[in-house]
Amino acid sequence: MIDKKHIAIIGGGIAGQEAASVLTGLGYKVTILEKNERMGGMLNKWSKLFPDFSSSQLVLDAVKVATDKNLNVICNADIFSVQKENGRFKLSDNSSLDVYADAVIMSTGYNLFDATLKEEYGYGVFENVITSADFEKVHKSGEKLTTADGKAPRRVAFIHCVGSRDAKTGNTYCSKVCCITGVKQAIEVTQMWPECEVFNFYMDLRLYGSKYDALYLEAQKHHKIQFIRGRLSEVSERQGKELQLKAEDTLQGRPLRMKTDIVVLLIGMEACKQNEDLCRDNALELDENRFFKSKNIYNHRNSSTQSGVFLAGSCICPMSVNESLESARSAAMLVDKSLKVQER
Amino acid sequence: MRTMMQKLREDVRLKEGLNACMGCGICTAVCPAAEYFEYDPRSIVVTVQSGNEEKIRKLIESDTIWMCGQCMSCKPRCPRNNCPGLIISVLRRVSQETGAFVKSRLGRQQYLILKTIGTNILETGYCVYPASVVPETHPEQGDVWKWIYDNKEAVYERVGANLDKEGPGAMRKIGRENLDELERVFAESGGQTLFTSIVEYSRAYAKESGFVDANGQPDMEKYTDFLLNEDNDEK
Amino acid sequence: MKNSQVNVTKEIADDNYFYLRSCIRQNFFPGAENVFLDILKNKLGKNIIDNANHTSCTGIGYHSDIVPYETYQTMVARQFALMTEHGFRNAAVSCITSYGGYHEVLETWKEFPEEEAKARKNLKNATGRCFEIPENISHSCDIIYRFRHDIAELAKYKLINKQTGKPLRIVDHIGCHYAKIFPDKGVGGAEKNTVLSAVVEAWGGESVDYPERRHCCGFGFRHYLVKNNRSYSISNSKKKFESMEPYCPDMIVTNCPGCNMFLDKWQYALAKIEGKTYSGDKNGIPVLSSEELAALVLGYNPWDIGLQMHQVDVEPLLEKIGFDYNPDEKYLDANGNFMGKPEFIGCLD
Amino acid sequence: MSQFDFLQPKSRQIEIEQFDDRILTYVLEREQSFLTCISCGGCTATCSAGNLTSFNVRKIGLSLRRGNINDLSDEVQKCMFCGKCTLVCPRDINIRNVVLLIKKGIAQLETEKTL
Amino acid sequence: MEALLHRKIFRKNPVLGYMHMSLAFGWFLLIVVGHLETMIAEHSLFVPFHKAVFFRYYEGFDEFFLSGLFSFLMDFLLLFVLSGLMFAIVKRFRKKLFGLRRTTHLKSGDKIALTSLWLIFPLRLLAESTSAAVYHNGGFLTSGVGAAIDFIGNPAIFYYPLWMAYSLSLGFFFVALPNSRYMHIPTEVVFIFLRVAGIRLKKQNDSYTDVQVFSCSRCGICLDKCQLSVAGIDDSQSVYLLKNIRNKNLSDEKLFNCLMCGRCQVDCPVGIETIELRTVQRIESTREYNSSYDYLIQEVATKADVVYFAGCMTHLTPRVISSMKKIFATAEEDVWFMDEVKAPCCGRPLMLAGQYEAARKLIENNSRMILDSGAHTLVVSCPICYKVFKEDYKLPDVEVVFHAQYIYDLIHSGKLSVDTSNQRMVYHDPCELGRGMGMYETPRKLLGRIGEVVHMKDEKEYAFCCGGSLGNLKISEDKRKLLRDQALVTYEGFSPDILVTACPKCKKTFAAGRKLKVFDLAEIVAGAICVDSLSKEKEILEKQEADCYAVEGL
Repeated sequence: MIDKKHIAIIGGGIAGQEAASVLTGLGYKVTILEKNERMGGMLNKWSKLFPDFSSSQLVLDAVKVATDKNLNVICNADIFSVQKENGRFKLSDNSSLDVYADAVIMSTGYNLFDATLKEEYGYGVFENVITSADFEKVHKSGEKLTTADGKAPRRVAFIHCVGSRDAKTGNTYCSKVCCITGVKQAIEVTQMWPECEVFNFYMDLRLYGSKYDALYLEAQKHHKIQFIRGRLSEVSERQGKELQLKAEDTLQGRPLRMKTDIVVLLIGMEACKQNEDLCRDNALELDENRFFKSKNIYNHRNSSTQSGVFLAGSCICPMSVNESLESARSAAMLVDKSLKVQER
Repeated sequence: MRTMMQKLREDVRLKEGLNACMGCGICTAVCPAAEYFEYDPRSIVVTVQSGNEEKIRKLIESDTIWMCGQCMSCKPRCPRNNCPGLIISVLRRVSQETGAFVKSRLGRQQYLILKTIGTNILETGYCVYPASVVPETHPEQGDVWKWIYDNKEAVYERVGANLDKEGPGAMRKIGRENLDELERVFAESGGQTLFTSIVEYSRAYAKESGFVDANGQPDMEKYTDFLLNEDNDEK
Repeated sequence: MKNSQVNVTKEIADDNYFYLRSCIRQNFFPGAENVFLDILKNKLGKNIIDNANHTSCTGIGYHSDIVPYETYQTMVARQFALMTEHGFRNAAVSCITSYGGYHEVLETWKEFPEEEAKARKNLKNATGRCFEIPENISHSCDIIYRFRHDIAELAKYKLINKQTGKPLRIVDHIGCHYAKIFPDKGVGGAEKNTVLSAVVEAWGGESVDYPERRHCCGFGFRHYLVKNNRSYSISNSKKKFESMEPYCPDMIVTNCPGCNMFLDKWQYALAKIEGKTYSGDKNGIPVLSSEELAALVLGYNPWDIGLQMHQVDVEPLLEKIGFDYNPDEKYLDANGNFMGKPEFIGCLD
Repeated sequence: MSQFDFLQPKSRQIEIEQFDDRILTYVLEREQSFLTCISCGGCTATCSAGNLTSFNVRKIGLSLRRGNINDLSDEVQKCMFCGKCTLVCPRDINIRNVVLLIKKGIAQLETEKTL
Repeated sequence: MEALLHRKIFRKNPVLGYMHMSLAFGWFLLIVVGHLETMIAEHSLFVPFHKAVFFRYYEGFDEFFLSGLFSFLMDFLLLFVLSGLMFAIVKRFRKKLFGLRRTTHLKSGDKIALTSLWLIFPLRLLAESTSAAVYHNGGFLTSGVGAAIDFIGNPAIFYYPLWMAYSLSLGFFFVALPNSRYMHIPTEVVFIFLRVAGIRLKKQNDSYTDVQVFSCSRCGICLDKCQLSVAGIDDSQSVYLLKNIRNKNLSDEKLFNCLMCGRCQVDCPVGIETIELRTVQRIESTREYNSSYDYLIQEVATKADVVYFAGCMTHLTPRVISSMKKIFATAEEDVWFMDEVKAPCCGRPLMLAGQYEAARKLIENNSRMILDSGAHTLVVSCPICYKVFKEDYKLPDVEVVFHAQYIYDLIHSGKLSVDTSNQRMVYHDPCELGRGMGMYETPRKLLGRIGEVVHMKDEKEYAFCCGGSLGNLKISEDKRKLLRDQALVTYEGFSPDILVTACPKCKKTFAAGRKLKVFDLAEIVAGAICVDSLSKEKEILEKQEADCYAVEGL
């Protein structure tokens, strides 16, 4: 009796929507609970996708769930409690909203690292220090990236691993997508300003995905982007809001100082703060990085530690767009499988 | 025979200072010494982390470990919560305990520091003492310091200090009973052993290098002169 | 920096301090320590004790590696024992090296209790003394920071250029061991430390940021102690001066006695070597500690607090503030007799 | 001021602004493949000359990029042109030609003071 | 004679050969026969040159001895030349018919000369024909054409203008000649004479280089032989090199963009030493910055009968080394592996880059090592090394042997026995070994003992370069791959089981193409060593091991 079963999806980003369309396709009744006013999640903030510079809108349009009699979308629903009652799940938000479901998919996504926590990089203090998310905003608006006083930058420095792989910020894991984002955005800067010199400061270039390394090669070959292996130590402001960077050129074993007009911090992904609330009234657990813990990371990656609650997308760990979508589809299939088993 | 690594590990500061280094270079980037010397704290940490006996032995015999200025600017930046400055302290300690320090020019200077700061501590209870800041050897202290030095009593008295006098106050004379306690602390906690180690290895090195008096004993005055003038290779 | 994002709130005891002196400060700026005690006792009405039995913490020896860590821990334990014996739980530390050292030792004891046990045993065997862990360890600049508004209320002068009416442009230098070893032990943390800038602003001055603000003054322990090594020291100070030069600071304020001395003396040495100052005049940029600055705004006689012991002349600064002082008393001894004067003051002839 | 003879401040910090990029430009105009170096060190590992003396091909590339012409002109002399580096380079960089161009560029700089 | 006939051109393409022969040889005969004719007509051994050339202009009505025969002969020769000319014109526009894919580009001097050259003979025909019409002194051709002219109008009107035009075109040609490719006509004769006399290029520019440079007719035969064309490189071939040297505008980019494979030299009709000429230019170009290699220190040599020098490249093909070791061990040779741990490069790659002086330093260092070892034989397994050891090292009493030869001798003397198989092998001639050192047969004989070596058209001196050549410092890796694939595709066409070569660089280059399994011949031999000898090898190894233990006291 599939059509009687109701599945609640927390989070209406691309993973939530993808899972919803698979499940409605299978005949389930689905409710998406989105905490923001509009669907689409973090991808709304992104302009172009790596590695081929497709517009993020293409993905957003593709995942947009068709109106379906079985689909109910509730925006501004900030769920803070998931409880199991009589074999069903009760989801509640701060207002009087209560949703009952036979299964729940968590697709709460991720938060961006708050770059102000990395004080020595001066985000929020120096106007010409921006984050990768700020850069996307500029790019999406169709404007060109300029310094705070509207000038064309002569030099831009991208800083990798901001809020990732850093015990000082409490995030010791790798956010995985920032390296390729750094390469992509560096190319975009040279596309905006062909005369601009672009430097990327990295520790390891973790270009793990298909065709990512080709983009790196392209960045070097055709865009003359320079990669310096060394973690940025500090940013300070000189007169005229020009920035000064300190890093080690580790391949030479010498400290390096550089002036630059703009610094772009490639901020990492963090687990959503709400995840903690969502774990409170059930058996859900978080892993050491505060993402949802899978039952096991190999063959039960989409299963949470609470039976009946499934995980999709970057609430499990940092993921790229395509990984997130794949994860969502497999979560949906798992829901289907487990409800059918229950039925029997 | 304990290995170098075992000796290093005995010092609790190695545990505090070394978690796991990923070689990002953030320490070198901010290091005041790296800017002026052929010096790279990152590579020191990597060497210690490697646990390679031969490399560590070479390291503690080298000038490199003596280049750190102990400012600890590396500490707040390390993404892995390491502290290269602390690791270097441990290396220096082992270098002095094993006598490796006499094999490098900068290491040998420990004898000079012992003779100045060590003597100050034990004899006056202060690390720095006005009478030992001699203007001739401290030209950068300038004319004002020379004036103070020449008029110590009057100047210190004028600004309310209690130079070399009983009772509390700035630059007061630290009483014998306190100095005795200090000496006993040094004897009890290994400070004296380290002093002896530095002196003995330096004497042996002085003798080996031909700084001997008429009786064939190490001539430490000549050796001190040698150390004071032993110059930077790069000059 | 006003708009610091991360506020490290640090606990600073508000009374009953056991004063721990600094070797370098006593040596070069003894007046600063005296006036600090005087301000606390007589202006702010606090209880602070200056004990005759405490010695150097041997931190300079420790960081120049002739004093092993066990010995250093035991020496620190002895200071704590004196505190305990006098019934004090709050330390007021004059020296930044000691300040960092005390925290380092406490941190080690927290991580490795066996080290504390060893230190207790060593101390007991050597001196028969026992100690309790202090409740609070604050640096003198912390205490000034804590009472900055009280001092501002009592102040006779503001850090304002009397002629132009504009705030004095003041750059700060924080001693490395104040917050770099333990960022949560410094007001504002290691990166955007506010302990001095807040003081400067509370007293009417303008705190000016400069790129190398966080860079070390270049003391480097063994790098200064051995004459042949001093190029390290001066080079790093020079780096700081070059970085602050474009901002035309009226003065430098520091919390560390060593930095205070080096930033003062290296300006002179650089002028001798390179024929250049970084102040736009021949005198150089005056360098004051937070104690001296507090004394100035409170109107203490500059010669009582030892400002004549600075190589860079402070008189131009006094003029800017419009300070009422008697230049003729500068070189008079306690009895009003002339005690000779330095051949040369300032940096350039 | 002989009393200050111990004071010889000289920074070894790399200042990107002060790069002497004349040789780099000369090389890049003629051998674009150098742009794609990822400093993996494969060249240094296989180098015949590096086996005999302290010669580091990877660092040649870095010195070139960082404009350390002094380091370059001494170091580049050590190369034996055997071509093993080119054979192992994962980015197919024509390292032999890069070295040839550096040698040529430096020789021209020395004789003509321009490039 | 060679200068006129150029048998190599015939070999390249008979039509092209005929073209050049008819023009060069035909014209030559026209001059000789014409001179003879004039001599007979004038009854004098010394006739003015112009008289002979313009004989028909002067020759009036007089009949003389054999005049009929001469008329016929002269007309026949003219026809011969004209036929060649026709081909030449066709070639300009339809080069494929001549087996040429590319021809050289002309410059203005060439164009004037070429136009004059093309005009000379038709004008001569017309002029002589008018003469024939006027004086009735022509042979079968001229009188025929003369009759036609007579039919059109009064030949006397055309008479002077045509002779004038003919002499003008002749004049133009000789004036344009020094500035054109046709300079080769006079220079080549000198060059061929000198070459036959055994004179060769030195390592610097001198008058002999000039002679060679000016001997180039820019026929363009080298263009097609050059594999670089496959990769779209068409401005650095030998013909352009010579042109650039002549015009003093040779750039490094062109100078060093050559594989130095020698394919062009094989086919050059004039026999210009293209590779040596280029080497000289490279030496000149890099003279300023030869390295001193001060850091080289003399390592201690080990005494042995045989020294094995694997070379830099072989160290990247460890299978070749292990095969050589196996062969040495099986044959029980007393061998010192000189560069097993470290040794300088042989110096050849430096020479290819023009740095002969620098290479000297490496050669000295290596020579001393080899001589110190007291060996009588030096075995090398890399043709790049082989060439330099053989040609540039002075190693008295040491025989430098390429591993193919050395292994062949081992087998021949019974020290090594190999099994045969029916493997079909294509053998790739490495440039440095084949064209470079002339060693074609030994590897084939050696491989022939083990399997079947497929015979191909493009082999031996016509073999392809693998594309990996160290001679080219400019070509990108992508382009190298095109050259490699050209060779590989050809070899694949013979459907061999394996591809065998005798050069580690060729081996690595081909292996990366992943079309055929590639082996060095040492690997083939090592893999074919008889079981008998294998057990012997095992015995030896065990004995060596036992000795080791004995020494270490275990």
